[in-house]
Amino acid sequence: MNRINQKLQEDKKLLSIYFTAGYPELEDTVEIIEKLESSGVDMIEIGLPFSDPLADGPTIQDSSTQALKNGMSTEKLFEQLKSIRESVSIPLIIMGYFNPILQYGVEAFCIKCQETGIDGLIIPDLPVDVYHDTYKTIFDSYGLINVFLITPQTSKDRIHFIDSVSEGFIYMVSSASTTGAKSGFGDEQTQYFDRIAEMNLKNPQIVGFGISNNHTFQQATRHSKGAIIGSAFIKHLSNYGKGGISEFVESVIRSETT
Amino acid sequence: MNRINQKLQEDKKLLSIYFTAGYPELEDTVEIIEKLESSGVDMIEIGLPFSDPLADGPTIQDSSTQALKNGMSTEKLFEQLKSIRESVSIPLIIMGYFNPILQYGVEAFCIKCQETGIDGLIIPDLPVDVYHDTYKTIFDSYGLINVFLITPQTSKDRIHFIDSVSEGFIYMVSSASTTGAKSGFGDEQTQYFDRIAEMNLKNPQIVGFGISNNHTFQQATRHSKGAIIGSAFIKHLSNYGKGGISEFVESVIRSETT
Amino acid sequence: MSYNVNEKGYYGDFGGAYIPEMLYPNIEELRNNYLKITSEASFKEEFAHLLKDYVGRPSPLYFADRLSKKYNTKIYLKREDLNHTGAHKVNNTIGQILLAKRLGKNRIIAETGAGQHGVATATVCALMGIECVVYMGEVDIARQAPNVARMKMLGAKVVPALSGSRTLKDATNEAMRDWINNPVDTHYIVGSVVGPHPFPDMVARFQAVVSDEIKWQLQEKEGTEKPDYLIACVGGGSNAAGTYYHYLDDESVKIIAVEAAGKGIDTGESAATSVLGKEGIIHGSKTLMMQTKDGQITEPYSISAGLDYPGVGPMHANLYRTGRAEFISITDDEAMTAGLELSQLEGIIPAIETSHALAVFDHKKFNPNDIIVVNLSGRGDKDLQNYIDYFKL
Amino acid sequence: MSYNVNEKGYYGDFGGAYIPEMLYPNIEELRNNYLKITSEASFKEEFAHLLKDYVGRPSPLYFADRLSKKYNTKIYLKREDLNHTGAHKVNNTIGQILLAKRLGKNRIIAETGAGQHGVATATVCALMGIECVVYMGEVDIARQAPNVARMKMLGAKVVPALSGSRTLKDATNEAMRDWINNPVDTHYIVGSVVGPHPFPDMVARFQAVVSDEIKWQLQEKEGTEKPDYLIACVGGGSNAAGTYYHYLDDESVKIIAVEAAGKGIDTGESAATSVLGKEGIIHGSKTLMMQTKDGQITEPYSISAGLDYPGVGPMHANLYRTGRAEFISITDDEAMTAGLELSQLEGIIPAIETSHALAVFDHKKFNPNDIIVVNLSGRGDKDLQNYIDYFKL
Ligand SMILES: Cc1ncc(COP(=O)(O)O)c(C=O)c1O
Ligand SMILES: Cc1ncc(COP(=O)(O)O)c(C=O)c1O
Repeated sequence: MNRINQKLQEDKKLLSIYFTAGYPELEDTVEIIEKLESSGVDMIEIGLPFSDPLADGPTIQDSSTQALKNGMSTEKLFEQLKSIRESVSIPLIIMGYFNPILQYGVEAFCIKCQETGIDGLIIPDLPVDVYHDTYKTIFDSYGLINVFLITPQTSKDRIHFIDSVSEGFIYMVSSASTTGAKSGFGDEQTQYFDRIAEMNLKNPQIVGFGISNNHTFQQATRHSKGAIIGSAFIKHLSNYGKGGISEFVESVIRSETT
Repeated sequence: MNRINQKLQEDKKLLSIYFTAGYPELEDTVEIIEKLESSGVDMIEIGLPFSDPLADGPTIQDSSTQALKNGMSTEKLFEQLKSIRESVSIPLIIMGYFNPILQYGVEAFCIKCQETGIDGLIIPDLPVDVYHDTYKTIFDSYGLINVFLITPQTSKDRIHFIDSVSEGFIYMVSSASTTGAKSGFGDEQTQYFDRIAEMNLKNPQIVGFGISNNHTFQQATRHSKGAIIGSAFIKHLSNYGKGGISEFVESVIRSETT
Repeated sequence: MSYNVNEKGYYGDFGGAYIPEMLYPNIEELRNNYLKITSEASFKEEFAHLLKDYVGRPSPLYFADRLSKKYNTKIYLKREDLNHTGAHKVNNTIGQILLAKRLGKNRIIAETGAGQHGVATATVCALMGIECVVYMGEVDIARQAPNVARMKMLGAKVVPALSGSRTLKDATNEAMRDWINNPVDTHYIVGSVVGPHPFPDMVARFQAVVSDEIKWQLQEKEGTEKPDYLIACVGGGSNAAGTYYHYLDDESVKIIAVEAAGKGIDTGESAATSVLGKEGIIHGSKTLMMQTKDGQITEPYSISAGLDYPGVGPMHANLYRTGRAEFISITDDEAMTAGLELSQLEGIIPAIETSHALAVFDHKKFNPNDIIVVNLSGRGDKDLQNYIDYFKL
Repeated sequence: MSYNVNEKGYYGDFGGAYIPEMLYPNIEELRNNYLKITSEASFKEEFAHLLKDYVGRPSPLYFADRLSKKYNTKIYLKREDLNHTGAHKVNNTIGQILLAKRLGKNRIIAETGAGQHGVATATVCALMGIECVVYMGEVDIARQAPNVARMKMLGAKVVPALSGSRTLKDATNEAMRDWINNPVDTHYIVGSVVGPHPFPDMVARFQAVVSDEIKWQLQEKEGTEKPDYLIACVGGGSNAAGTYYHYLDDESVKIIAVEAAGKGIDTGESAATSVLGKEGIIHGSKTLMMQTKDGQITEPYSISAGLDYPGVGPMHANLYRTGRAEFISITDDEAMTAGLELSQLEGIIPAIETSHALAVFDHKKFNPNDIIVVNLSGRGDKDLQNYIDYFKL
């Protein structure tokens, strides 16, 4: 069984953290992953940086630009992750735009993921339809789970379709926005979370976008299986470096008030 | 008999000098006229400055601009010339563009000319046809001679017409140009001078434009009654002031090389 | 009563040819030939062909919906801004270059204020492969830089006029001096309905294509050839002459001529010729012009280089004197505001000259059923810097 | 074999909609509605009306006599430079704003490179009274200042794109991000035949008015609808798509697409996408694009802001791969020279983008009887400073 599915069966709200590979320093990737696991994070999204990350806001854009400047590349990332399964056991997901994967070769990329011990992929600009028609069989044959996004604008029908294609979890984008655009949730989000919860989807949902601390983590996971923090963690890295990772994670997991 | 006609009967080549009234200094007008007469000049054209002298080159333009800045005006000129006939007896011609005369009132202007002892007018932008149809009777009744220009481009018929309307002399522009544009004469001019001489016009011709020294004066008057110097004299005034007027005139009248 | 030119080249009291003898042969040649040449079939054909395929005529008669709503009346814009080179000026330069070719001229001179006429002249000279010299006041060279650049790209020589106010009037003087000095091979393409006869009539005839088109375009859109009002700005008066031409003698069509008041009629910094001017001679024509008591031509002022001229064409002087046209003066500020308004209501940035015509709507009330045609004489590309600076955009 | 889009939004191997889920509803709404809406009689009528009376269409098909003589062939210029706002871009923005209104959108965003598309978008937004935000690379803001000024005059907000190469590609990213953040009320007016399906097809259809007119105009002038060659420059490819549209599947009409070689194909400073590009995903479309081995999008270079884009529309990628079109790369220097030549031979100053298309005549010999139509996609007013600096005029 894929590590992602296993993790989803645990009886707890999951915290997943996104960071951009090669940021702040080229060789930080493995250390950050290890520190995240040891701080109690449940799942990690390793960002493969892209020159034109059009679904991302300035924070993640800037980290991608810096990572590329530092020398990060697809080849380099796989090299860094070569022995990652010797030290890390939580699910690892690569999040990257489709073009670098296409240039690497989709199948070659999947093979590498399998070899490395990557459990799944999030490719924001690979639509579910194209995946379903063209790439699903490849992903399947290397045991990779591909994760799809839904947003408050996604129609009911489409959510059901995505649910049917998905085999891990659904990435529930909290509001129609780029990453880091908004922080915190209002009525709109709460209603949206409720609405999805009531759909009784086959896949659990993990909420992303807008989660930055314990308060928003609690809000997001009231009706969902877990939550993903991206921009807030990148900001933390750029402000405090790798040093404070465990403090950051703890502050999210444990409520400060009470 | 008008002083101009009298002068034209003298058995000599006439030298006429143009200068801009009120230049270099506002009150120079009378002194320059007197000095020109005493230096042996036969006839004087007193320029009434105009803001937009479109038949004139830069030298005369600049002198007009300066004269206007100095305060010269139609009223002022007549005031300066009020007693001119107490000291000066050679023919005096006012040369000015039509608009200032029109604003003064053509008849009022003619009356003033007669009172002052002005003998004639040169109005470069009052065409002979308009003069003939509209203004001749007025000029005539105040005994004023209006002088017309011809150029190398003027047709034979038109020269005859101008000759028929003229009652003093014809101002023979040496080449189709603004004042001060060219200096000296070539074959073209000589042929033109010859051609006009052969027409046996009723009015004598005086050549203007391009005369600056004894040599060009000689050339110009070989087949004509006289010549007019304008820009060259203005340049002299601006370089040497009123001081050297008699030297300038002498250098034109007397050949330096035998 | 006709408001058109008579056989002697006059519009009522105004017009004629008050020129130095040195210009007589040039003017005479034109006078003898312009009607003959322009009525030849081959001329008409070539003129029509170039207006269509090169200039892009007919220019649309565009119903300005949002502007009309705002002023509760029916406003049509005659889109001369869409002509090649961006203004009405090219209608005239196409006509004159064809005439010049037929007169055997191989050198062209022109004066320019806003630079539109200079560009239009440089353009037709490039098109015909003829040498081109454009005179432009030093002040205007500075405030209409884009048009100077265009003339250079087109291969024309731009000569700064350094005398007087160093604007349009002085550029015109310089062009006339050039013509005096080059009487045989050179044609002077005058840029407006000014100068000695036959220029005002000739330019008006070339610009008359504007009202010729308005007639059938309005018929198509409103079922009548006749608007209630025609509105145009007046520098020298060529876009206005073109707008009015076929309606001149039909007094049921009201005519509004808009002049530049500059900083205000009474400020001494103005270019509102009809109000401030008196009869006189400027650039070879008897007309209304701004001058001192003494007959010295005054230096005018307008934010708009194309309206910054102390005279007005003799046709317009006559329209003013006879009362055939209503003359309205518009200040710099009013014009700029109207220019911004058109930009933001209709998506059309007008030349500042044109903005003066548009400012009439804040001055005068029209009826909801009035059909009004405004000549949108040019686009504002040349004026962008002025607008930006003025509005601090 | 058809070179047009298929039902799934592909041209051969290229096209599709590779978009984040956040954009799915917007794209889906468009895809479901664009054909329906644009085929409604009321849409067609309003589109045709605005193209005629507002834009000034049909644009002339002008026989360039002196240019033809110089290259000993028959060259027609399709005068998109005469359109309102000065380029072909407005054909598309008129179409899209009418679509956006019918979709109930009340806010418009756009990306722009040369600024022409930004101006054309700001223009139609002013015309309709709709809020407008234009994203423009910081580098392009500097080199196309006149167009920035125009957008501001028109009331649009110009937002500098500060990421990446700070040119067109980055402005497009920013516009897409804006759309992701404003999915309900906002329509994104894409400026070329790029982006996710249905944009390439939709924009091509709006631009197709160009070849539609060429057909009857050529029939009028040459007695045939078919030229021997069609030539257009390719940035994203919209003016080219419009030029080719009705001739795509008629292989007797040869097609030439001109790309910007910048300082030269091999210099690393180039924007010649077809030669230097590989298949990939850019801005939601599978197409040819300039990228590293690793799939990072490369920063392109061209003197011309409108061609300075690392991708090309999927239609053109397919024309390249199938050999239907001949692709020619033109350097900065060649383009500038061709632009000056047209200015001085025909009195038309072209946009630097267009100058690339004109430079083909120095590259390729045509027969004296060949009928060639070049899309004169825009006027050079926005580029004057570049020309002046380049030629030290
Ligand atoms: C756009 C525009 N409109 C109007 C004018 C004023 O000239 P006219 O009165 O001859 O039409 C100019 C002159 O340059 C101009 O460029
Ligand atoms: C005049 C002109 N031509 C061509 C282009 C290139 O765009 P496209 O390839 O979409 O026609 C541009 C882009 O801004 C342009 O302004």
